[in-house]
Amino acid sequence: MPEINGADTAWVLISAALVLFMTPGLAFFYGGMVRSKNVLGMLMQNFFSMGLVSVLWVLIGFSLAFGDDIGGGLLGGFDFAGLKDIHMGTPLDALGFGAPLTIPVLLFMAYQMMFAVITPALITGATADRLKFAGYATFLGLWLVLVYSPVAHWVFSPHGWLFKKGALDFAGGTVVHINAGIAALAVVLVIGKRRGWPRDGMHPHSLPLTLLGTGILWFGWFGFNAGSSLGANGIAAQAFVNTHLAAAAGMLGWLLVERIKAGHATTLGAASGAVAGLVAITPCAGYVGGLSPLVIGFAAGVVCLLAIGLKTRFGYDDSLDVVGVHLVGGIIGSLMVGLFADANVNEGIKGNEGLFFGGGEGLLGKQFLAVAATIAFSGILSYLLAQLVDKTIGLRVSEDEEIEGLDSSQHAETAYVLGGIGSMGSGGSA
Amino acid sequence: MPEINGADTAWVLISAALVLFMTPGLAFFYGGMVRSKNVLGMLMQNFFSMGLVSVLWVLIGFSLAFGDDIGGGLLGGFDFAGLKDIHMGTPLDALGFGAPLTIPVLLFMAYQMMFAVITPALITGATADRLKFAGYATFLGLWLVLVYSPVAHWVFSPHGWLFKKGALDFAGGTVVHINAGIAALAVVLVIGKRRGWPRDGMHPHSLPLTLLGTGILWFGWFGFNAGSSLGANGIAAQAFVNTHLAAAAGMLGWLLVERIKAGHATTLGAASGAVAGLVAITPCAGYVGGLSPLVIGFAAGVVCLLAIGLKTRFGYDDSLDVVGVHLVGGIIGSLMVGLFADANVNEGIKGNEGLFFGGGEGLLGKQFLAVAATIAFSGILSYLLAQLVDKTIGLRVSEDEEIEGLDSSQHAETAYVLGGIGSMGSGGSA
Amino acid sequence: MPEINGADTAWVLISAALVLFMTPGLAFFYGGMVRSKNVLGMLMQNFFSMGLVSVLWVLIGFSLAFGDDIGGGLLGGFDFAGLKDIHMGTPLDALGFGAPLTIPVLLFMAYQMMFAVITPALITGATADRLKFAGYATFLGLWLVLVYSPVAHWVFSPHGWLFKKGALDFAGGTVVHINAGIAALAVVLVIGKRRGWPRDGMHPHSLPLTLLGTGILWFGWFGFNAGSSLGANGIAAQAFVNTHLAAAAGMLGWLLVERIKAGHATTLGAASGAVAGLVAITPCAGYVGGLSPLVIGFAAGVVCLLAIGLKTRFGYDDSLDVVGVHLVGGIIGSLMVGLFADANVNEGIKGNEGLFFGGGEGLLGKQFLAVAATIAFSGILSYLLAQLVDKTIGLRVSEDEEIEGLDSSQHAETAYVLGGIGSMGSGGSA
Amino acid sequence: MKLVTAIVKPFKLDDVKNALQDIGVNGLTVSEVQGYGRQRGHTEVYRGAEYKVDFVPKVRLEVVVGDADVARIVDAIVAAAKTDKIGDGKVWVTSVDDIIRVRTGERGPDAI
Amino acid sequence: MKLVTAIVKPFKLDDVKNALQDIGVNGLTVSEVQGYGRQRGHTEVYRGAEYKVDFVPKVRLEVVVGDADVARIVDAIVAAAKTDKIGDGKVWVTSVDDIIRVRTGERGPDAI
Amino acid sequence: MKLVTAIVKPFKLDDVKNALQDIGVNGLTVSEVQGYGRQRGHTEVYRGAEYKVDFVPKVRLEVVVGDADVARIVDAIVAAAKTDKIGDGKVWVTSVDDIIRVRTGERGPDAI
Ligand SMILES: Nc1ncnc2c1ncn2[C@@H]1O[C@H](COP(=O)(O)OP(=O)(O)O)[C@@H](O)[C@H]1O
Ligand SMILES: Nc1ncnc2c1ncn2[C@@H]1O[C@H](COP(=O)(O)OP(=O)(O)O)[C@@H](O)[C@H]1O
Ligand SMILES: Nc1ncnc2c1ncn2[C@@H]1O[C@H](COP(=O)(O)OP(=O)(O)O)[C@@H](O)[C@H]1O
Repeated sequence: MPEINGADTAWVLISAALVLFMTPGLAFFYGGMVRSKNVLGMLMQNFFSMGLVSVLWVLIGFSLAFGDDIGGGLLGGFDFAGLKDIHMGTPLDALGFGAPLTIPVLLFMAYQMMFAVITPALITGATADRLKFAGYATFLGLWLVLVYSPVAHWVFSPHGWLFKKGALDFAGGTVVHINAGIAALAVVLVIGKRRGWPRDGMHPHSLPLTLLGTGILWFGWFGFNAGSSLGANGIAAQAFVNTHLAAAAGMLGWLLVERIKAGHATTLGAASGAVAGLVAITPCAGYVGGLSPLVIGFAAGVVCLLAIGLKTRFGYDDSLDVVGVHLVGGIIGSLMVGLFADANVNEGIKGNEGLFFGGGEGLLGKQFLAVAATIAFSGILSYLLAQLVDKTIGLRVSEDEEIEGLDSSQHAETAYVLGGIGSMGSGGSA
Repeated sequence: MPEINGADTAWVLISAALVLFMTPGLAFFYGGMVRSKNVLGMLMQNFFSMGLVSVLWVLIGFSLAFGDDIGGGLLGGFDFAGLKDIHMGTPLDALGFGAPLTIPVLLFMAYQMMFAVITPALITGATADRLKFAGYATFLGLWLVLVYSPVAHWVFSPHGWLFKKGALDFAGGTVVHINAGIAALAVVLVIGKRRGWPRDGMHPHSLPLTLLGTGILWFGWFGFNAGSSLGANGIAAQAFVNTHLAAAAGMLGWLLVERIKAGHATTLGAASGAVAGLVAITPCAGYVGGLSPLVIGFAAGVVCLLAIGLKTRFGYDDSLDVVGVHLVGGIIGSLMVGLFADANVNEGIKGNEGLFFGGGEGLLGKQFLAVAATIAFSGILSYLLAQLVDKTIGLRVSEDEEIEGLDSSQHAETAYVLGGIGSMGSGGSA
Repeated sequence: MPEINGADTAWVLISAALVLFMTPGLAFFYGGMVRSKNVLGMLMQNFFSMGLVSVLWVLIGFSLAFGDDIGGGLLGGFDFAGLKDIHMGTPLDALGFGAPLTIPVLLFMAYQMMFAVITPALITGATADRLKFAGYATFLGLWLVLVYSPVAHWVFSPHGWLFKKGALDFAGGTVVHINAGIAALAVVLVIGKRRGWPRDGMHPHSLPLTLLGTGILWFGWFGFNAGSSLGANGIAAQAFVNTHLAAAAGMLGWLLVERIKAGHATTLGAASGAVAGLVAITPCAGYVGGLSPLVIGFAAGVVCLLAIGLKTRFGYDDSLDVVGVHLVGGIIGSLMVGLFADANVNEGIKGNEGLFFGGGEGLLGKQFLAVAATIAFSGILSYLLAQLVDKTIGLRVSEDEEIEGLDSSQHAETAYVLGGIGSMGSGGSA
Repeated sequence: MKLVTAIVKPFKLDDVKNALQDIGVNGLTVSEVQGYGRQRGHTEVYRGAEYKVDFVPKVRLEVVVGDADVARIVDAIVAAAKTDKIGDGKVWVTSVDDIIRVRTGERGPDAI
Repeated sequence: MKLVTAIVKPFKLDDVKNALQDIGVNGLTVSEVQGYGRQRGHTEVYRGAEYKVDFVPKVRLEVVVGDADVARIVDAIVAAAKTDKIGDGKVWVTSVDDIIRVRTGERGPDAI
Repeated sequence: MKLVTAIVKPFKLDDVKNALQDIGVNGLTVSEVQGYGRQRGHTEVYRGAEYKVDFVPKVRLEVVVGDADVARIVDAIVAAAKTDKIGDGKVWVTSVDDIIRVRTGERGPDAI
């Protein structure tokens, strides 16, 4: 009977903590980019996901994603709803992976929970400054259960149809980034642009806050990618190296183009390029080696920056460029797997190598399929959910509330009171 | 002869680092809530604990807490003062736990040191904006040695009377939260209210800073609770899951009541509710399972918010609600152990289960005892120590210093110089 | 054939992540101390090192540092350039250490990469507010390859001449701190003082940001020092304890002198003293025990504060005191090894103990040699490189750009837009 | 010469600035202020308790203009800043004895 | 009409505002300023060195009032802002030619 | 009495303050403002796109002085603030009816 491996458990424990830490990191990354009257609204949308999604995940999400298949590899059943059968005693082979887990199944559930928390949070960058909180909260819950869980089942569950097909996604290029990226586009099409966009500048209110978020994201991403090996082993080390190098190369790629295009290398560019590289390497992390991560990251840095131009061309207000960075970066990475996947790095994929490493177009085709399926499913369903919420509860604030800012209109708070005046509120009735 | 387990050591090493990181997190959590003229004073009080308490811990605190009992399970002796007999060669069974440690005793000492650092720091939230630094520093040192170490001995040391009685406190519900919470009340009663409270608003000067602190605290709490299993094992995984779920449920509980009560869900509410849930789950983390953490966390979120109203009713200025969150949350959690402790989660407690899991009122009674004893001892002694310091060195700043703010009056610094003017200081004599 | 140890791998994986996290921490530590018009310039210089240095490290730096010796223990060869022979299959004894590694060689490379990233970043504190970005980027790349890699080879590589001589540097007292500290002095002598120094005050623009950096640095330093044991073992535990105690004692030492000297204990002093202690303990971390770290840290806190006075006396503008803290602190620590190194802590140094622990002056002499060699080599070469870059690309901004600030002049950005006005930029042409 | 001082809603600043540009004003100074008036401040929630904040963020414009231009400029500001909602603000006019351009030392109307 | 400008200590703003409210002033504008005067600034410590900061944070109030009310209002401000400690501040009065309420276009006293 | 208002470049504040100190001015009030004028704002880059920022940070000084001192003080400010580069700023003078020192209630010149 398989045993829990302490070292693997230690590594996944800290990895899960690191992934959880990414959501506050994302909140600051985004929060620094919005105007000061909307920063709390942004932070709240992200932190709230840590609350609502976590609860929904144990009640139903995990079961739909990793429960026994209800047919066609499309969705899991209710076997694990409310953590039924998920406890300290759960046998390590309960989830049906080829090899039994070497960590407690409960820990695997927790690790996956952190992915579920951050994925919908990614969307909030596109919808910055105009979401009604009640509408957002509703959309968040619905999206997690109806969009995230199924896609996670397809790709991450051994019963999932894409998993079975042999499409590769090491840590969430499709499930996390493409999924959130296309959903972001869908929601933006429903709610429309920010008042004044693109005429007004809407400069980031605190780039140091954005860089703080970047630092936390980079740090946490090691848990996200290297943790996905589910063990403290060589693949974890390789994924660790790939993650870091792709972030570094992404930064350099973005800054290079920015310097050529606009004459300056910016701190926001450094941050954005690093994130683009991290997004692109996510699906590849445990499958590629050597200098491949430099190519993948650099490409992502360059292409994502150029992709951002699309929003002005087509006139959709993807406010903080979730489409440009996560959708485009996720696609780049998912396809790169089809080119750079190397069986010398991960013998598990022998016979399923990338085009440049002895494989044929086979893997590349599967990757295309995975990308297309995720875009189609998530795009359509997210659009419908956004419409539903918008027509009922309402997904966007009124113009007056938007002018006033989300902090005050949605949360009755002020982010910064640095001088003496603002703090002179009086009264107070507990 | 027992051997060090590498995996357990790796997990406790990182856990100790995570717990240390919580103190800066706490500093930002509190620091963001005070007015901008007092933020450095708050940060300093917390960071200073990392300095003074650490040194006192190795010189004497650890020995009083974990040294051989001097009688009645009330206090440890001087065996380990100045790290005597605590080094790389210390036998793993040196502390007298039922089973020998699987990590270096030196590491256990360090892990416990981080708890000693953050516990008195918790108090500073209640006394915000008015502590004289010299007085605070003195109180901090005295409290650590005379209050914290004894209580830690009672509960965490195998020789402690509450430990022997079978009262359960997985990671510090009594030792950390109730202990600090009641001490906070005691000190507040000694120093009195902030000038202008409750008439003036005193809005938080930077809620993003508070949310940063929240993110760090949540992240670090995994080390605090899951690390308390002292190994990379199933109980660590369970404690990890419980910690996260309680935080999530605490957030939802608080926000729900806030929305009903005041019409808005606030970011500070999300942060506060999460912390309330984390506080309550602390004593339960390694003893409960299933959906219990959701119940415990949710209850904490709701009750703590309501408990905050008490300060205005009774007129004590617990400025940042240490009583409402840590004392009340700590009591909730400590009693919940008596209800939800489950031997299927932790076989170590077989025969000592909670009321809902096959046990009788036995455990609940012990928990009541532990709560009462901690409140009585810490409350009285903290009050006397605060009086002593106040009468001698002085524990509170003058009215002029309070108006000027702690940053300038106590530390001769200014927190923020964002425009050009303030930075025009001249001279400078090294 | 040697096997990878999972526990050691888990610990070094997270340690590498912690060390990476230190560079953003350093960015905030420094960034908070500069004026608000230069904060992005500072953050950028640090984050950019995460990009450029990482790429250079895998392309050439690692090979020059850890490749087979090209003679005299002075420099490594090109064996590992472009990660040649560094992959998942690399035998654990490939680097020629006395005992084979117990972690993937790829991971060792990554762990060392993080050291390479932060070392040149340390320099930016001395050159604050006046570096031209293009010049900095060039200097950064040249310095990493021509200065850092050789010194790392001398001390960290088993082929290095200082390593062979038996000079001890557990985690980088010479390679990291003295190396960066003396380079900082050299560059400052080339570029000269900030406009207005020392007449104008130039107060830190955000001490909370500096304290955030301090918290991250302290947290990350556990990975830096305890991770340098390359395993989850007793030495890691000892290094962990030493690191924390030295930071604590450093804080107390600095604050004590500050209080005596200037009448106030400041938050910046607490932060600076802790860092001084951390710097000094770095070379000692795995070699000393007992209360030695308290002595080492305290000494560093006191001496570094006094050493800062030198810059005004001698008139070099070491803006954020890299010389005073890292050079001086690094020297203190490197020499302290010669006094406090204890074979009971680390049997690997039997016969090479410190003066106070049964050794003769032998080790102390070697430490002097290591310090002197590093100062001479790095000082001279850094000076020449700075001159080269200054004469060609230019290393310093124009006076107008300096007055305007680096954020605007170098990166075309504004750090903070807290009110409504600044954000009223118009246009926008993607 | 006159000094025209206007207190307007922050999100109207851009419109006001453009309106003034259009009628040939080529200099002005703005600052952030807090206003108290008929437009009541908002309510904030702090840990379940409600607080009234009396002040509302406003922007303050100062434009020194020649006597002849005062009327046109005041009208332009009023037209651009108007939302017909309470709190739109005030514009007041005071007399300026003299004005100097620092760079050139020019005085009076030429210095504007 | 007159413009009453007052420079007071920040912690007195609330008292001053309430005092003005009590005598029927229903509008004013405040801003944060730094003052230099007889009240010397404080000393700051930066890495063991001491620096003198010359400026002291103050709050600036502007109230446009009818000529008849000037005296009462000035007295109210002075009474409320007084701490008898150096640095209490100044109040000065200047003449206003005209004032317009943006929302309604009302002019003169009615616009106040 | 007169109120001298000056808009100058932030990095010149120290020089201006010292110049005024030297000629015996022992009180003034400064605030941070944003200026729009002939000196064009700078261009910022945001994710590869360029944006024009119209406003330039300036510092605003207010000094109430006796009629006799106006000329000297204006000259001192102009001399100290001058860089001969566009954007050096303006100085304007308005009349003050009365000034009161809060602490003492002194009025007129004595209150300055
Ligand atoms: N008497 C006054 N003196 C100076 N500023 C005033 C005065 N009255 C109003 N203000 C400013 O004008 C702003 C708008 O005034 P308010 O009474 O709220 O609305 P409205 O002008 O539409 O009646 C206030 O926030 C305040 O800044
Ligand atoms: N001549 C002046 N012009 C403008 N503001 C002044 C003048 N003198 C003083 N002030 C303002 O009044 C504040 C208080 O003045 P100060 O001389 O410090 O105390 P006091 O008014 O009690 O004598 C100063 O900080 C400054 O903001
Ligand atoms: N008519 C005006 N009214 C008020 N402030 C003005 C006016 N014209 C210029 N200013 C202020 O003076 C500053 C400098 O003016 P600018 O035209 O840029 O340069 P210069 O004064 O050298 O011609 C501006 O930034 C603005 O703050």
